[in-house]
Amino acid sequence: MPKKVRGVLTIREDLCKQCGLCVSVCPVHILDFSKTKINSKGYRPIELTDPDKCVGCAFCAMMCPEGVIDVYREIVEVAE
Amino acid sequence: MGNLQVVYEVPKIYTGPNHYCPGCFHGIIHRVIAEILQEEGWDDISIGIAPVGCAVLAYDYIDIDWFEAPHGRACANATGIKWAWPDRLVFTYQGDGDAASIGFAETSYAAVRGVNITTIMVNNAVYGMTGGQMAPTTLVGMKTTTSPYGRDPKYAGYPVKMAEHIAQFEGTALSVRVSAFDPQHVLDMKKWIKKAFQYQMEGKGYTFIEVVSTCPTNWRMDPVKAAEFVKNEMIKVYPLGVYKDVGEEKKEG
Amino acid sequence: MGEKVFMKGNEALGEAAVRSGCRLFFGYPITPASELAEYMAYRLPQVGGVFIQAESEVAASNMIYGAGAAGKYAMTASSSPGVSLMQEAISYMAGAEVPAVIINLIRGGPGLGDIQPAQSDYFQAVKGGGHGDYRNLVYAPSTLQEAVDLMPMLFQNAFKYRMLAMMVVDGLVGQMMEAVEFKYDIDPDSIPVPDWALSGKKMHGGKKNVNTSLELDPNKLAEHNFKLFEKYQKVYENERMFEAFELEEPDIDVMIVAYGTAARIIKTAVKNLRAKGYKVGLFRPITLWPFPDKELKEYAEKTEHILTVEMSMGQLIEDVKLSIFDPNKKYHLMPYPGGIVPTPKEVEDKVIEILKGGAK
Amino acid sequence: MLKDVIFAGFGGQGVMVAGQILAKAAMEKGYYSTWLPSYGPEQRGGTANCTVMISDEPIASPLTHAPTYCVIFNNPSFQKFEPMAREGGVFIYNTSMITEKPTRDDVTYIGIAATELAEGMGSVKATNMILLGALTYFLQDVVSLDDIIAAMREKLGKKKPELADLNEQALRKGFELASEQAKK
Repeated sequence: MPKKVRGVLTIREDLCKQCGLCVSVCPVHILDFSKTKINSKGYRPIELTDPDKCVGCAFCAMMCPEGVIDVYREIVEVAE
Repeated sequence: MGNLQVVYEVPKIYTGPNHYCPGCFHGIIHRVIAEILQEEGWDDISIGIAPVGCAVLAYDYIDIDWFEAPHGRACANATGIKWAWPDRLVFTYQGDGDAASIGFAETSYAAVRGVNITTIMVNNAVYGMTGGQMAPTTLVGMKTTTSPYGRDPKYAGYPVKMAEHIAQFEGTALSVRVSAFDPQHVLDMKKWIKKAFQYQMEGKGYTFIEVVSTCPTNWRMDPVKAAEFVKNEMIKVYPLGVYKDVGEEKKEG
Repeated sequence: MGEKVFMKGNEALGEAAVRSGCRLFFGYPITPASELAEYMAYRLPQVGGVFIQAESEVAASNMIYGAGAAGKYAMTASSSPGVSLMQEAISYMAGAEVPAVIINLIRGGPGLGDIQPAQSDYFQAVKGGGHGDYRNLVYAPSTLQEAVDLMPMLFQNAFKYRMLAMMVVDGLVGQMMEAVEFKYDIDPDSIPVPDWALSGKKMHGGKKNVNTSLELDPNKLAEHNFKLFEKYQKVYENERMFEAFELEEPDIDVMIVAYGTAARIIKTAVKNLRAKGYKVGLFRPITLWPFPDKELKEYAEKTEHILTVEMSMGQLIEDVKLSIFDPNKKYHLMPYPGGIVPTPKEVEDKVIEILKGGAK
Repeated sequence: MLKDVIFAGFGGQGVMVAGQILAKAAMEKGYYSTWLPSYGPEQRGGTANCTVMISDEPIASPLTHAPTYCVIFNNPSFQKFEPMAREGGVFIYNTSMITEKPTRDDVTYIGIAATELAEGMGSVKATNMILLGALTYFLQDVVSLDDIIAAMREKLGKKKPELADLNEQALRKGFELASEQAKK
């Protein structure tokens, strides 16, 4: 089976202030504000719209003022 | 499933949640400073000087020793701290109003004396905490609450360019203007702040990092628009770059 | 004119200064006084005035020092840490007899403290925060309307006596909104330029004017000090202001002494206590210097208990005791430091406790 | 007559402006009114509250230790003001943001999912107007809903005319919901 690198994010939703800087820099456009959740600060936290597409570039984490995001990578097998 | 490999983890010494407005670069800059201090193991020997202004509570957000300065006096306080502990990493974290207006003399004199400290000055062209008044760095024509008709040079003069100003002093080892409007510039900022701290640890003299930043709240922009404003407008007036770098040439004995 | 406007305190103070004939404002941002500067930045250009944002409070106060020496109405406004920085100019202006107006919206201290309403700069304002022997005129209005009504007097008395007039209020007055009425609108062109002003020799008969606080000859400096204090004596005789609230009866159970915001709140407590049958009244100094000491002493004759309520740790009470100068009275203090504002309920409870004999 | 009202929430939720509109409307009706803010140091997201007093005689103290009317936007404010609320008073709170549950039986609670309703109407910014509309139901002996709408239009209409209609709709919605809940 072919392998690929996939990014995995840890998102601390309660720290998110919905500023959108991460959303604006994501190269694969898979970050957006939650449609369903409101955190205790009253913001709609970010979430991944398509986790499989994450490349683990950490651009989002670089831009996050609140330290919401940790970024990891894993090797996954993909079906052709 | 393969093993997870760390790409980026928020430094443990960056302790939130912070009080900054959504999208404010203060959080990014704090986080980057925390990354450097943690990675280099300097957090145990660092003393930060917090300013008056939005970053007045900076001492709550990075887990090191902190001093809270009177408005504008951070570099004077830092001078005292540094001479009490010459081998510690001492840095001031200030806004533009703090470092370039009420503290213009203190900031300049840190450079004049070549005090072996680092200043990180966050330039967002307004007084944020007090509600968006004109700052020394406000762009000509820019509307603020104390320049409601736009900054008029007849009364308010012209933007103060601190990185250039500080570069002229012989005591300055490094004077750089950076920004944080995209990931590349965040990494660049990290590189230069780290270099400033290294120079300080090597005893090279005064190091000054100006970060061109945003104020989404007082600019009345959403954070992404504010970052674009930095990229498209602010850095025309405040060009990014290295204004002085003594490199290896100057080392104290 | 005369219309009621719903305004924020800081803006109303700014408008009052404009209508008093002031066209020069020099300021530096600080919470909770920034809106006053903001209002002046917006308003003064409309009436041919000048707003300058100084690089610091040290500079702002030295700008009013210059403008006052030039014979024009000038004002700055700040809050406690900023006013500490202004002590240089304040002392120099006293020495050089330069008039100007400073508004201090006091916040909790010492140091950076907080940004909540306080009265802890009482000593700084009335006993002198700067060096040397001097006095400032210090007005402490209790409501926004009173602050607005007093404003022309600050400028006029500053110029009449050639001294600094200071208004001490707090963030509560500055930040609060209520209806105010402006009963005056003074044309700055109608205000004469004094003959001592630095205005160019030809304005005052060809003889040069020098404005200085320097006097190297100790005998002459001593003489200057005596002269200043003769002036201050005149101010003391003419300018003491106070309000006696519910103090008509010959016998009063408890007399409360308070000024500014604390006094405003205490009026509610007095009303509530009166409704319960307690003979309680309020003595409210409006000028903190000159302090209405004779009047306070007269009212103190009516009672055994004097309760001082202040948003500080016991500053006003020193002048209260000094004025009454009677060790047989019972003096009580309710200090509210740190930016805490008294509530009527707390004061009511304290008065009842005093009358039950529980309080010391 | 003395009406004492507290509006409390995070900075940026429109807590302050809701209080200003009420105080202004009362002044226009010939009452004495005061509006007193209390801020944290933050520009956004910090706790903020304001006290509005309305009376037919001059207001001495602009502060209250036991507000009769509370309009609460978030959890910390709920925790702070619920114990202080005056017996027999009205406690209006935003259930979109507040997970706390009422604990007193001597206060009338009006819970409204104001943030979600406002989002549904087109802008989360109208949250404060929904809650103010709900409060207005209980203050009709002083100001009518029309008085509040007029004051809102004067306060916000100039700067953001596009929001004025939405805000009016929000005020009406809040008023309606409060009247339904109050009748239960």
